[in-house]
Amino acid sequence: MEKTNHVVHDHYDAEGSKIGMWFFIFTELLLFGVLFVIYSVYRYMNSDAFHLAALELDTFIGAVNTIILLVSSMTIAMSTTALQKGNKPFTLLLSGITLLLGIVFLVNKYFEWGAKFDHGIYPGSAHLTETFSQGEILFFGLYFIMTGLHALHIIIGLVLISVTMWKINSGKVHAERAALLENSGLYWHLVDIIWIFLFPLFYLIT
Amino acid sequence: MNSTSIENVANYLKYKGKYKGLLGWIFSTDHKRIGLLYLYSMATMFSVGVLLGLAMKLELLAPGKTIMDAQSYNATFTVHGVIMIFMVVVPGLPAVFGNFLLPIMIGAKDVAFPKLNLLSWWLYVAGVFLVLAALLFGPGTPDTGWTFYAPYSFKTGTNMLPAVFGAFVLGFSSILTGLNFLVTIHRLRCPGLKWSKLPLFVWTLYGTAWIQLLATPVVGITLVLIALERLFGVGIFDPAMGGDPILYQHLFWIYSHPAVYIMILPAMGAISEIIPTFSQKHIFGYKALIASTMAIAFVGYLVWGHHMFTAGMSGTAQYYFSLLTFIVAIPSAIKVFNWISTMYKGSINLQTPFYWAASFIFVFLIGGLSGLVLGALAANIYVHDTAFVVAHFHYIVFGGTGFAFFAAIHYWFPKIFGRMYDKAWANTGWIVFFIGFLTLYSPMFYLGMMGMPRRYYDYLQEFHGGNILSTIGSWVLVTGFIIIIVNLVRSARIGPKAEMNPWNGKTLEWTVPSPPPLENFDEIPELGENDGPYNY
Amino acid sequence: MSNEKHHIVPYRVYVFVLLGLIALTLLSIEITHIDLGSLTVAGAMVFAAVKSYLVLTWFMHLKYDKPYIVTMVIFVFAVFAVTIVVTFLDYLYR
Amino acid sequence: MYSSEITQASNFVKGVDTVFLITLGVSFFFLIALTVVMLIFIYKYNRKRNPKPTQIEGSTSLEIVWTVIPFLLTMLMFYYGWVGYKPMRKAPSDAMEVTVYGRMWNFSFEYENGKRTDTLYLPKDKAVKLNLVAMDVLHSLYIPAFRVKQDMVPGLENNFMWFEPQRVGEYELFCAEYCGLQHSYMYTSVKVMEDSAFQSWMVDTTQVVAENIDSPTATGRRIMQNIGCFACHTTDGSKLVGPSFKGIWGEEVTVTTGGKERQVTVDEEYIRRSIYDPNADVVDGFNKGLMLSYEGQLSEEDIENIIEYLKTLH
Ligand code: HEA
Ligand code: HEA
Ligand code: HEC
Ligand code: CUA
Ligand SMILES: [Cu+2]
Repeated sequence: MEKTNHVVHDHYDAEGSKIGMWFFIFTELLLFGVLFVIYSVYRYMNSDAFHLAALELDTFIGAVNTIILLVSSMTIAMSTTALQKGNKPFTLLLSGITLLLGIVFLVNKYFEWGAKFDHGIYPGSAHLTETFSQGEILFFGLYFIMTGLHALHIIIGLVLISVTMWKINSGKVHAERAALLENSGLYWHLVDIIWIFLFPLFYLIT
Repeated sequence: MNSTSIENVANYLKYKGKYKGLLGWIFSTDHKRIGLLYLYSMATMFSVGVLLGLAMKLELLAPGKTIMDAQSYNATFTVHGVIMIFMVVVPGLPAVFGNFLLPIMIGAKDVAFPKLNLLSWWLYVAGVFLVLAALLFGPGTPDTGWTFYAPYSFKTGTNMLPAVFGAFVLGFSSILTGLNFLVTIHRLRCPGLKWSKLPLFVWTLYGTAWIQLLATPVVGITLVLIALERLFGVGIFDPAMGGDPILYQHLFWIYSHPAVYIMILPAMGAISEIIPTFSQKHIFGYKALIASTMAIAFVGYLVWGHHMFTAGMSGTAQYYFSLLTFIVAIPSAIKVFNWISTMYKGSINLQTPFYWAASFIFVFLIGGLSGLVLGALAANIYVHDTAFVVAHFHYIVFGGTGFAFFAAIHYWFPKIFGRMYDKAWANTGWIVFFIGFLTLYSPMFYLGMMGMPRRYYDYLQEFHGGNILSTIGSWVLVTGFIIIIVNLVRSARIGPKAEMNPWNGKTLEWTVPSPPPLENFDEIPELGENDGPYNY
Repeated sequence: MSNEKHHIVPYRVYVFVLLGLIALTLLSIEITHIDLGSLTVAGAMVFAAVKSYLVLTWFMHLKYDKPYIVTMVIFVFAVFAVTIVVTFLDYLYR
Repeated sequence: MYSSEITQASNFVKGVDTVFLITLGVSFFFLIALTVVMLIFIYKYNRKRNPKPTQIEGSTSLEIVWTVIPFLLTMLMFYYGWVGYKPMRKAPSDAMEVTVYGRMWNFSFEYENGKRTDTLYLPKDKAVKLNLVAMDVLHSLYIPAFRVKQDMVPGLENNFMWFEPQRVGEYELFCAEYCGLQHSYMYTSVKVMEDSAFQSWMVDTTQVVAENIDSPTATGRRIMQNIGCFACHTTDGSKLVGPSFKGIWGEEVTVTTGGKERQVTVDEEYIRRSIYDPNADVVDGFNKGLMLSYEGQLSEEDIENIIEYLKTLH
């Protein structure tokens, strides 16, 4: 920008930006980590209620979403390979698939949440606070917060991937400068890992 | 750079970029300008905090109402705490001196991500404004204390949302600064500058950055939960819905205890630079100082429960937390011993920065040792949440970080502004400040031992004496503060020009002109076998 | 710095990893139908841990990264684990 | 704290003061020793006296010495800290039990025989166990003279503290956890009496009964005093947290019910609702959620007495 003193400031440091991304991922891990701490504490304190409440969630939708995310993780990982091999259209195709799968995931989530809302299960709802036990209220509170925050991360990931695709398309990201794609990939895998834990905690362990 | 004379080099204060004037600063990605932006914005917030502190002392001058009512008092210590912790001492030395010096000290032209660095400052400002919005608009200033303990924090009728959200944004800014520093230290060290040759200030920034990275998100999400609780009544910390208020305290302190080491580590780093320079001597126990920095950073992560000894934790947890609290004190002790040993057989140049550093050691000792009293279970039960704790943390936060900050500003002032301050006034300011400090906070130890609880708007007659003394101390302190600030501000504009290396320091920042040119180095320096930050 | 060689991972490696992940997912769903009592949580967590190990090493390329990055990742997970354990020192013994 | 008056006020004083003295002793030793050494160095190795520094990079043996010695000392402090604290966690099974209710912003104490007070009366030389119940937010029961403090956490089971008063007298009792507006006024006192005096105080319900017979008004007042209504309400027309009770009977007030404003006249029905379900009708100009329901705390009879009392406040 204002670096007019003719110093070329464009040092490209792939490893630097990679570890930068990793540091960011560490932060994110701890962010979700806290919610996992809360979850485990309350599960420990109300194990029966958590058991009951988990029955309300649909394992099938959860499993489908898991697989969607896993596949999308693979495609974004592959797109790096494609980029390194210099195959631009295939790179775009693969990251496009990731994008699409991410959106499908969100749509699924939307219907899942919608169904819960229709049953009157949402934070602070009268139905929830009056008819459910304390442990169940906590379970659903955590369910909405954790999957909500995860969904927010999916959205951020989607934006990141879109930007990357834009830059691949315009040639700013290419085999020699693949850091942006790799970093979006890393971020997307983080989102995947978090879901890998969310899925059993909310849908499986009943 | 096309000129060799220091006068004509476009130094970082003068160069013209795309924007002019103020815009040239607030859109600059130059790490030095960003450092100064932090300095100015922090100094502003700091002054607000100081005024609030004075107001509290005035209120406590006598029992009953003095200048404000209970609601205002509660709001005052909350805002005072939030400003001082989240806006002043947590960003503190890393954001100002870290930004300014880290790249120069490791022989780099800038930090790894200059734009991210600017973004951090913007986020900082945004956070500040959010918190201020909580004061000015809405149903009343937050009154929960800086700890935001549940369930009061979602029961109070005051304007919590912007305050909590502001603290969250400030946390985010802190994370990004930490991330930036980590990558910078990993990737941008100049050739020959091995890890084992890094200046200790850089090492402390490294340790601090890790804590920022791993602890800050914890408080971030916890505060978001408080906000969600207020908005939707999720129930996470609400005992009426099965939530556990003690869990909130765990999460809050998982961040806020490491945060106290975020505050003190860079301060210790600055002291580790100043003492060798003014003793003209190699630092004593370089490796031990690095090891203790890392030990503080790591063990400091695991002792949070000592803030909760009376909260209703299990006995096992109390046992464990008390034990580790004592363990984490040891690396601090090692540091003190090494600093004092560095003076041994040195050639001590008694200058203002050294006075500050030596008095830092003294007040840090008092603060730290009173921390040991608090760490002992039985003693803690007695003085927890009393004025004793208030004395402890002012001694160590303000005495530690604050004194180190002043030491640092007097040490690096000639480098930063290219001018020298008036030394006689600087020394006068220091002594007045030091006396005021002792008068202000020492009585609080006594009050705490007599059993006066903290966050008390009003108190019983028996606590009167100590409070009067303390209030008088606050006026002396502020007199000292004004002398110092006026001297520095004046000198930054009209002081005599400073040399490149007025103190004969050995770290890399003393090899570039004062003030440094835009990209610090014409050529990236290279360190030989025998060069090092402390090789006098 | 910018010339560091990148290891190019063949596509099929990713496919294998994905198949492994999906298999593990299905397996973990199956296993919850068996009542393991208190071990259910532990079991599910073991599956999740193995799955994230796969994602970390292959998808996130840790296998090909420099050792110090791997060390840092392990360190962060360790810090998190210790945090949980320490928190539970309170809840387990209340 | 070491004034002889309060030193033996409870069985915990000794343990706490011991660890205090040990840590303070070690602290003062290091503080003075290190400061003196530092001053000597500054004097002796001043540039004027010692213009040429001698380079020393460190010493492993010294590092070990000053790691090990502080380590041992801290372990000593830790040990005494734990030893002094440990007995506080386990109340003797024959302890006399008192239930303490903490609410914004007063304490009330309920004895085994149902007697309720706003001051804590205790017999000397007898273990007491205080069962702590927080009604709204966190509070903390702190008796400096006894060296005890325990947070009162809403919803926490088995929230208690115990001690044995060992000296007759009156001591301060503070709320030590910040709990909002009047936190600093949330204090009362502990009165320790000889056992015999305590026993007769305890069974002495005559006074209450007598008042009950002649005047429900006085009883109402006493109930309100003990349960702490006056922390938020005055009888002189000034406004605290809640509206003043002055002239409340028969008054027209504007309240918000379920989001809608309406006018009501204060009658028995309204007062009862205000006490059992305070958030149903929120008085204009005051905040919802501050006053909590007293259902289960105040009986129908208590409420009637309160109403009688409120009627008298013109
Ligand atoms: C910069 C910030 C900072 C630092 C560095 C510290 C350092 C320490 N703190 Fe402090 N602390 C705070 C800031 C800080 N603290 C704040 C802000 C609070 C209050 C929060 C609130 O409630 O609002 C607090 C509260 C607090 C409590 C809770 C009090 C309570 O509410 O009940 C405790 C309890 O253990 C404690 C202990 C310690 C200890 C043991 C250290 C140790 O790290 C100190 C180590 C240093 C030394 C020991 C001195 C050097 C030693 C020697 C020279 C040799 C001799 C030594 C030995 C023999 C070991 N602190
Ligand atoms: C950095 C932290 C910091 C600093 C500097 C101060 C400064 C002051 N504080 Fe403190 N204070 C806190 C952090 C701090 N405070 C916290 C966290 C709480 C707890 C809040 C709560 O309970 O929630 C608290 C609470 C607190 C109370 C207790 C409230 C109560 O419990 O009832 C009181 C009472 O008088 C008080 C007084 C003062 C006074 C008079 C000053 C000052 O006015 C003294 C004047 C200071 C100076 C003249 C200069 C100091 C210089 C520096 C620190 C470095 C400069 C740095 C830059 C310019 C960037 N403060
Ligand atoms: C924590 C503070 C607090 C305490 C303690 C408290 N109140 Fe209140 N009270 C309020 C507030 C605030 C209001 C107004 C808002 C509302 O109506 O809920 C109120 C309203 C009332 C009203 C309606 C007043 C009017 O003018 O219409 C009555 C009657 C009342 N309280 C009785 C009591 C009694 C009896 C007690 C004790 C047993 C008590 N309160 C204890 C805070 C308190
Ligand atoms: Cu109750 Cu403070
Ligand atoms: Cu702490």
